Amino acid sequence: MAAEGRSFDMDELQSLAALVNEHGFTDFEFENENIRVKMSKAATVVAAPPMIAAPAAPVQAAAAKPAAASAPEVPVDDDADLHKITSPIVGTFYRAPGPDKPPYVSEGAAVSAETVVCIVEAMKLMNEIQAETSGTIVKIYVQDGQPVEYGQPLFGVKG
Amino acid sequence: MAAEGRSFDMDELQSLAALVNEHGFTDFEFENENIRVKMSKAATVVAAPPMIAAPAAPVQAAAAKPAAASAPEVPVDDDADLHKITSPIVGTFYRAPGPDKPPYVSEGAAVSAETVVCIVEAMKLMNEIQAETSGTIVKIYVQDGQPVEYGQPLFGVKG
Amino acid sequence: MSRKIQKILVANRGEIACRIIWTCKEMGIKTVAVHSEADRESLHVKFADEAVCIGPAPSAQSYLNIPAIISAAEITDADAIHPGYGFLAESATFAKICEDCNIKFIGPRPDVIAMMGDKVEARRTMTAAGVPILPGSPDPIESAEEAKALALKIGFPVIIKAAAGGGGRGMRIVRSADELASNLETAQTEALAAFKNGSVYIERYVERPRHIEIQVLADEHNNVIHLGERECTIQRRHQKLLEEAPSPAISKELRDKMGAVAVKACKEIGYSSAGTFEFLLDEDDQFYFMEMNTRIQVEHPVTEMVTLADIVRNQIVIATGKDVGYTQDEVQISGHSIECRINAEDPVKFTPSPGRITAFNFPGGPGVRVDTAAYPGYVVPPYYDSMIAKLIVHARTRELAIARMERALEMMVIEGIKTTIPLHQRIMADENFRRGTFSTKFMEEFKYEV
Amino acid sequence: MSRKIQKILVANRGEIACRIIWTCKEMGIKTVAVHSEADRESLHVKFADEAVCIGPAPSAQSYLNIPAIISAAEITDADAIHPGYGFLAESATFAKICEDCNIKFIGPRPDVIAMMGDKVEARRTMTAAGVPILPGSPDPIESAEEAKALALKIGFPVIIKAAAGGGGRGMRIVRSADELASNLETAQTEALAAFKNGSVYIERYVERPRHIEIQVLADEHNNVIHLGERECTIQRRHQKLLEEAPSPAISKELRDKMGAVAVKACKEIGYSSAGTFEFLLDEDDQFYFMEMNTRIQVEHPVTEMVTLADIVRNQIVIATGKDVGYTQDEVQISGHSIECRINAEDPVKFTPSPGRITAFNFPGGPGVRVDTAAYPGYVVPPYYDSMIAKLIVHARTRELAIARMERALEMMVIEGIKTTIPLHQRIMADENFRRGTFSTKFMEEFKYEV
Repeated sequence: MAAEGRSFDMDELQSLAALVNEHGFTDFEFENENIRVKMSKAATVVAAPPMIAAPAAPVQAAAAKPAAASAPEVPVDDDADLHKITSPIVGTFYRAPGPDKPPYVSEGAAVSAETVVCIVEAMKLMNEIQAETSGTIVKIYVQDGQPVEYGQPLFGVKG
Repeated sequence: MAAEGRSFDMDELQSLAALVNEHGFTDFEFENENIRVKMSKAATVVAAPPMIAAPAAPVQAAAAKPAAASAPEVPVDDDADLHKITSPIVGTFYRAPGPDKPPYVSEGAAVSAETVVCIVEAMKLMNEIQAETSGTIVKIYVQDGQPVEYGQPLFGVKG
Repeated sequence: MSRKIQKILVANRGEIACRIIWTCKEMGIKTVAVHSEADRESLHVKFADEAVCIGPAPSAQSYLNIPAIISAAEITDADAIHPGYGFLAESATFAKICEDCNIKFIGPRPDVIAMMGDKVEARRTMTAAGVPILPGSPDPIESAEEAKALALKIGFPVIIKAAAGGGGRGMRIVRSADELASNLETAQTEALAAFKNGSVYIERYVERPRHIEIQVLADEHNNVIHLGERECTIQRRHQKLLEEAPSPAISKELRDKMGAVAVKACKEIGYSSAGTFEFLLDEDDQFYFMEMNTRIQVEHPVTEMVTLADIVRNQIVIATGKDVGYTQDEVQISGHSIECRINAEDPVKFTPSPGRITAFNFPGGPGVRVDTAAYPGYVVPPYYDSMIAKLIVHARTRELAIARMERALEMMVIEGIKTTIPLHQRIMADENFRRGTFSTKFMEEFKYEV
Repeated sequence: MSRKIQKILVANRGEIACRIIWTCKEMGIKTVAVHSEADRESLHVKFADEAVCIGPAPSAQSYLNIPAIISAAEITDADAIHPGYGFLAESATFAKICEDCNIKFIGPRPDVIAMMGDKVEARRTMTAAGVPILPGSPDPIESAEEAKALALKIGFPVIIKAAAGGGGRGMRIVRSADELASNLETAQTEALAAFKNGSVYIERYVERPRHIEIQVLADEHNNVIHLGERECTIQRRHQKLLEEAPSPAISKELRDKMGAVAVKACKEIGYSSAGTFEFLLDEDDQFYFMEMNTRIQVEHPVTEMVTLADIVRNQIVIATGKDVGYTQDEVQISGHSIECRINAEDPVKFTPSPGRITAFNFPGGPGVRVDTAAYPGYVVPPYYDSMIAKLIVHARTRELAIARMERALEMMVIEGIKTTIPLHQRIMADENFRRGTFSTKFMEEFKYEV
């Protein structure tokens, strides 16, 4: 509880900070009914990586989710400046409403928030995915018919 | 083998150094019939301590060997400038040749290499320990009758 | 009917997901891990052959998200789903959807799950199958005469409980017929005052019950065996803290008797897969059905240790339509096993302690097993169950198993978060625990001294 | 006579020192670790109650330094010393000095150690005790007639060996009497040329021998039991790589027979403590004594897994003068166990690979045991044996144990140094290994394919 008349108790915070320092933590979070504290530090030396083997066999869906199944790495994102439209569900990605139909969008297409950009099929249901942003499609990350997981980037959009 | 006309092979050493760096070793020793190499580095961040509990019960001989049984720490040596006479054997430390006799040396005593400074009793044998250095005794680290381990500092000597 | 299972999607997280993946590896079956965004760095994700992110951290949107899990099975061509425990493991709906999508649900049929999930229906079915049920009236008692007749029939002591209530109000323990009428009146008055409903009912009161469960294995061809009992009496607020096999309270005769009851019931309801019958055991060796768990239990390892069974393997073999593979005679109970649940919790206050594990020493040596998804550097997320590891020991006798557990708890050094290791160390040292003389009241009576 | 053992000095390092300390903890016995300067950060030092540095890194000045070890026991008031294996474990001198210093040496009497350490004496004693020995002449053969008479007596095939030699020179395998005379002459000529000594001798030749050992437990009251056999055939240059219990080559009858021979021999020589009889087994189930190890073996865990014995505990109990504590009838062999020795070595060239272990994943789950003194960050010193861990599995059958070992080897991730894990993975996949049809020639015939 904060001392009278203050919005927080400096002593408490100082003892927390001392604890974090003493143990050399790089991340520290604490939460109870009264307070929530988060402290982070850049580690000057990277600790030994988590002692894990990468998956033994290349995964079938590997192409669809490179970051998910491989060892923890900081992925280099060449498209860091782009807004990503991500898949809100797990399923199969389709660029067009049907096999003989033209794709909803292609590179260079202008989209607004309501523009349908693709379909993700899940449990036999065709789910239309909207852009939820406006701009120009500059990248398409997923091949037609490829499986996608939750949160997987589908399109890169320049605002 | 060193390259012709040189006392060592710089390329070999550089590749060793690169190996040590690459693997982040803080200590590296290598020896074969041709060469002996030792490389050390101060770790910039102490890695998570080896995941070990300190000994559950304080050890009987604990006073005699503070560094041996506790978690790895860099001990602060206030006497870093002193030369240490260490015990060459495991046993019981005696300052005098008999219970009613005066100690071999006391603080302030001048010693030479052959000066007997104490006895370490091991397996009922009284082993006279020589100073093996010359100078003035300025510290005595061990109490009379106390057990000592191999390499334990007994006396601090100022040259 | 025999089906091929070549790839299993594990619809769970944490240690049980790892546990299932280990057995799949041993069987040469490919695995698909599903995970929330919070579990990207989990061991189950790393050791599976494939992994699919199925949603954000909250369980409702990930581990309980049926369409996402089914879709994950479809895009990875998994032909079966193992639900583990918790989450969707006892969802008849999920099992039915799997069936409809032509994905084998590794567990019993949906109708059996549904039946056992309904307490009234389960009680009725079990009674019909000859399984003893705690005597009592589920219907309200109106008069002192009715109460007396019932109490004499079920035997003293009895407990009067408020139909609408809980928390001790409107509750009376009655040890003789003389005390019944007055207690009934008090209970009704209290119930009315507390819950605005004076209805009460009467049930046999078990003074110091133990919680004993029987592990069964049943295949689709009505072969059923049991693997003996587990002692699960030590609980806190109905959460098991540690379990043992065998129980120090169970004789060979009682084990055979309880096992036979469970096996017979399985045959009558056409159960298939692994399952657990939970019983209340009184001090006179009478046992009463409480519920059936139609899934793998957290505490299954203690049974594995003393029988050498691999219960996850049994489940998968049964799911392919094959025979369970052993006869009752081949089941031998060897030695004694104890499991301590290591939770990321304050060992005194039981408040959760999520965060980064900075050091993790894995105890090894004879008779020590650890089931965990944690590792040094792992961050225990705040979204899920607090259990981070199960520490299991096996030794020739209960006394040796306790000594081994004490050694293993000392060696299991976890830093960075608080855990229940110190609590288990104090339970191991407790005289009642060591004697094996405890009831479900153990934790209420237990003093945690720091 | 019963003695109290309250504090044990462990005169060893690495995994076996930890192993001994674990059991001492379970028995409530205090421990003293001794260590060289190179082993300050070792686990055995950290988990012992006390630790004493006994010398610099080289073994001769530390782990083989008898005065330092005895002094360490004296300054810490240890009342017993456990020698582990290697170093001083089979030094009769050390055992005698312990005795003289009134410190209980945990092992057999010094005279028994000395007798078994002398091959000629051991062979003589065992023959007298009715233990079968490989038939042959330790004395040189002079004439073709003498050779023929002997060969006919011991049976073909026989091997002619140079008395002074080794490395195949002056060595001839003879499969019939016809071939004997000419081969004898050639062998004598070769031996003379190679070693300037034409003496040769003849022994039964075992085409495809297996190396089988019997674990015995004997107390000071002449109670002796055996815990069955271990299969130790897979060796490289007489170094065991992996071991199993039971052996796929041993029937119940043969086990009982070999066990009975070992038990009888122990009784006749007044053996006490744990011990191991090493036998050569031929393809006709004939077995021949090779040597007796009067200490705990590296591979003792496979026996512990299938019998639930704690052999270190047995040794300590016997050392207190108590009875061994079980009868032969109480020893049951359950399931199958395999141990892989994980060495810090190149898995193809077997060159040592000391250094810092940067990552170390400890495999868990059902039926997996790890005995190790290593941990993430541990530096494997270059001064000692390269074995850094023993990975042991237990399952219902040999086939399931192999599958479990494959899973455990995959999960046992060690980074920073090279290990023999990939070698063991290839052995597990080898058809001859899987069939159990192998001899001591396995590694010569084995192709390591990368």
